[in-house]
Amino acid sequence: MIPWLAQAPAEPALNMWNAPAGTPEIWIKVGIAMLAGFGLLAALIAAPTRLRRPISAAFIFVAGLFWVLVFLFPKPIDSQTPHDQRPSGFVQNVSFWLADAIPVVSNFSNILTAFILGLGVFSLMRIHLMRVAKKQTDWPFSIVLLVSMVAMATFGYWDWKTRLDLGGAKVDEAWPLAAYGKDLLFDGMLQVMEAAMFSLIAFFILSAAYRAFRIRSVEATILLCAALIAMLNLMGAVVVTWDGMIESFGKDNAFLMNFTLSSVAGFIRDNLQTPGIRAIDFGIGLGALAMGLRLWLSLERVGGN
Amino acid sequence: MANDKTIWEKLQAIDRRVLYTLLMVIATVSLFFKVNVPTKPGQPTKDLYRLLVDADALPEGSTVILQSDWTQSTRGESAGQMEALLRILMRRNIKFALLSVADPQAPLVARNVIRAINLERKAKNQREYQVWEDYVNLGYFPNAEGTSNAIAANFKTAVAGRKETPPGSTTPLDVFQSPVLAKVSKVEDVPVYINVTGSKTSNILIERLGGRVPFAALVTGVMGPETLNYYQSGQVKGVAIGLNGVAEMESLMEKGLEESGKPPVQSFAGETNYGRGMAYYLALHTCLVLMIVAVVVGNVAMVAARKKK
Amino acid sequence: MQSESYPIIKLFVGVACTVGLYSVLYRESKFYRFFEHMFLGLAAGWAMFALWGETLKSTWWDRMVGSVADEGNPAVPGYWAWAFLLPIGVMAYFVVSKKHNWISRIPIGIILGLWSGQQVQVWFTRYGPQMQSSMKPLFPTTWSEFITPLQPEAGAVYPAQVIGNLVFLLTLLSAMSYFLFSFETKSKLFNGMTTWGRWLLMIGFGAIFGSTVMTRFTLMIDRMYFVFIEFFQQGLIPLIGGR
Amino acid sequence: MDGVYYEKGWLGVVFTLMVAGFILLNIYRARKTSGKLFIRRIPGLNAIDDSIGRATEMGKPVLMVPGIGTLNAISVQALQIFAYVTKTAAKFANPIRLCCLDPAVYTVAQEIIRDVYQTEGVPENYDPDSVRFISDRQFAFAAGVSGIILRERTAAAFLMGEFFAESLILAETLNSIGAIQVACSTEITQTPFFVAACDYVLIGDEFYAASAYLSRQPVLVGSLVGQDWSKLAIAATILLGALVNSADGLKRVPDEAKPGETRVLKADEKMITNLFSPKKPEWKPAGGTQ
Repeated sequence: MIPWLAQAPAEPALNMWNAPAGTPEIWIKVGIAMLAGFGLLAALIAAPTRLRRPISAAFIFVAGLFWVLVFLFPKPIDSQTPHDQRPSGFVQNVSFWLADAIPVVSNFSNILTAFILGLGVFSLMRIHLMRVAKKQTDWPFSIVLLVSMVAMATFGYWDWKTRLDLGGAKVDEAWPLAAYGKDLLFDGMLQVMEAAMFSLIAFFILSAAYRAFRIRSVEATILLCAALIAMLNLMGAVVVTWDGMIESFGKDNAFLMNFTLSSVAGFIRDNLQTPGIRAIDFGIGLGALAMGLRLWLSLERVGGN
Repeated sequence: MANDKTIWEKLQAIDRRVLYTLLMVIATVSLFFKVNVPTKPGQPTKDLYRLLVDADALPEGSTVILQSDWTQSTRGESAGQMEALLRILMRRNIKFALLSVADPQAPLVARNVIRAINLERKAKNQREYQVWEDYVNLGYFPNAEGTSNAIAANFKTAVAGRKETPPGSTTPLDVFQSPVLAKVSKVEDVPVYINVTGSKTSNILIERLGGRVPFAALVTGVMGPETLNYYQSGQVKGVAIGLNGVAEMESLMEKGLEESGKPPVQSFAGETNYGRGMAYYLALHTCLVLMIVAVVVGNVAMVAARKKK
Repeated sequence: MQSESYPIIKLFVGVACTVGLYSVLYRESKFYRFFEHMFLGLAAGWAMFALWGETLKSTWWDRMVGSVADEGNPAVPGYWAWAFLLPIGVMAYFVVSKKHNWISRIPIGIILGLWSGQQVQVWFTRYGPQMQSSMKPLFPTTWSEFITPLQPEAGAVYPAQVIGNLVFLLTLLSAMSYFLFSFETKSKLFNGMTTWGRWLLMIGFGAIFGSTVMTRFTLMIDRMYFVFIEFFQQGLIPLIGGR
Repeated sequence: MDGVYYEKGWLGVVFTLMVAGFILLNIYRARKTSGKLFIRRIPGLNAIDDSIGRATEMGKPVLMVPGIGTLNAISVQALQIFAYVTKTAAKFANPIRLCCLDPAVYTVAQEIIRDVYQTEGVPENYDPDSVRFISDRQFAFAAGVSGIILRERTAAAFLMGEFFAESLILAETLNSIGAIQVACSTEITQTPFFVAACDYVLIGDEFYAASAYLSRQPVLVGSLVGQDWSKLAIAATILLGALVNSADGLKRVPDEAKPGETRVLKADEKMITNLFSPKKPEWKPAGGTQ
């Protein structure tokens, strides 16, 4: 079947779906495709109101259909079979085509999300530019935000460009200004701040535990005991001491061995925690599947009205 | 007595900031003591160690896929895991193809760890790991689900077009020309698929790989319970969980592994085995003690206060 | 070559950022606000870069226009059909329009559709094995010993294990029964089961809480290591001639 | 099919189709009975109105966070619940803050919230800045939202969706200013923290039940019933499988290795194993071509 999105770059045979890079041909084809796409957009703008729901429903359905087919359609055992050795016939072709298409289709969502990211950044800029313009509370901080945003974007691209032109290895030797800027802003600040924010949880977990783990209700008490055992089992020193004590009573006594901290924690984990998680997980999985079905078949409306 | 009633009530409501300060001080102070805290490796870690070091499970010189999905933000646990893992792989001359799906920075972070371990080997004048010869960096792939799907369906096309520059050369070549991936075209071709992750990419992989290749995971403590779930159902062959996992790995590397009914697994005694794991392990203990004490105090105070009423 | 003084400067800046964010533990202040906004700005700036540099360029543009041959690498033709993704992405921006905001539902719909379809595809891959592994044997195969011996016979199921398996199964079922929403029953057994289910869930939660504490503390310890060992002990003290 | 294809194991396909069937069938049933199917009370949800009411009294905004997942059913589900919350808030002209991490989610949120204000007949009260894109990086997002919480002193907060590590940062920050919190994470690893730090917590798929419970839309109610049927089916399958496995465990077959002796079944000889994880057949391309 037709590799219309380069499903199988294994054989770059030229056909109507592609064109050699750097030639006018590819640019023309891309240009036409873009025009067609925006033509479609224009058509949508003109579309009458009653067609709106069916149109968006159709898009959702087709998008979902791909994965459903991948699931239901017979799958080739070895999707890497060279094309000349592949069995012919409609069913086989379709199944191999699906298998080849997976790596391609997998990218759609995050390409689209990337296009949409502009919206988010735009709203961020709008809010803060307004603040500065209207001198609202904290407007100086909005300036800080905008400046660091511009700085990071600039150095990001600059460094990226230099690496493309000179090659990464050269840049790592020469360390031009771009490299300094990007390294300081990204590695030196952004990444460190993320780690710092992440580590704040340690403090919150302490205060939360101190507040919540009180033997007030049955539930709180159970929570408390389970957590204590789990925490003790995290401390190698404690485990070794406790288990050592047990073993001192009789190393080959199978019954006693059930009371080593690791076995107790293990028992809780395997026979109480695992099934508990699994039960929740079944529910969540079903919920997701059900919601997926409802969205795919447009049974559920996304949005208020 | 009026005033110890107030004490009990005070102890029931210690100010957050007091607890925070205590935690910070205790953690910092413990870092300055170098102690090898004893450990008792759990079965998941033992299985992981066996999977990585046992010659039958992972023959010398074979290639593994190493998916590194962590960055600065989980450095505390993941870095230790990565270091321990790389020490083992390099000592056993296991080639590895490095890739990441979680974060664009992950490959860079991973490369820094490789560099660090290489320096360590250089200092001991052992052979340094060469890019292209011993490992290739396939780089970052956006969209975890999609990539895992693609890799499971067809590894070769999933990572097609990724290039790496052989030493001495200046022109990047297709990674599949390298000694590392020469014999690999689908995931089934590698003896083990390893994932060092700070997020849930391991779950995604497990779902998509569907047991086509033995899967080993080194995950953060948070992901532990979920991953153990898959370990129970045999979808993961071995797991190291969090700092504990690191400390256990490190002591296994020091002492080797003896299990009843299974062949013993070698140790790497005499090498640098204790690393970041042990460096942090004492602090972890003291912090946990603080937490337990805080909880106990809170409860005792509550009960005592009730008694008074 | 990187300048000598750069690493310590970088460390210092990093420490400053860490302290800045930590200050929120005491209270929200202008100091924290400064670093918070800087943080958000840097993140947004990086997003603006990563948008092209790390996503679109490699996963979209290069595939669309292809690449010419250079030493060792064959030319890859471009596939023009990729071009359609741009207009579709642009449709999302119609959300700001009062009149045509419905058009934004098309890219949204495609993303949701793909996700939904995948649910169908992965559901059993994920839950099948979990079901399978929950089917633990409920009859002992041997009565030679009640408690599992330290060297158990291969493939044998001991009475003690069976008890464990029963606990497992009962936990699973009662926990699942807690999540039945559409059944109205006066049956004592069922309601008892759901209550038990909730308590058993709490055990699981407690255990998760406990094991999660490790990660959280470790990351904090790591930050302390960064500030006090990497910066002060290894960076600053040698610099000011201390030893 | 001529040895070219995976024996994917018919069970997976059949089971999935069965579950889908249950859900669709019950949606159909519910539509006929116009949603008059029973749903049990879900405690956390009754708190929604109270907490909004309190926020109104204090004249403080209501905070909503649809998790930090990408655009998928979970975030959409969260937004559906938030639509209900917003409806109530709009009645009292109470300010809201909806903070998003994923730009696509942000897009949907904008549309939904604007819709709500329109259907409530107060489009003029809709403030485009009330739905915000904070950052697409997890911890920058956490820092930003914490900032908003501490500065604007939100009185009520709804944390629902895919939450990861940031869950506790938000929950404790909210707790430190004494805001009422209704929380739920589909990430089981985060639920314990919500349980410890929040006032009301929805566990697991109570989250999916929520919008059915709130809106009583036939489609949602029906699908919820369908999910319950599927849960029962899963439970039954597990019980049955356990019994079959036990029976297989007792079986003994003649041992090939030691003639005259018997042995227990190997894993791949057990019925359940073959049903759930059938072996992948060998196939050489050359042989397979027709």
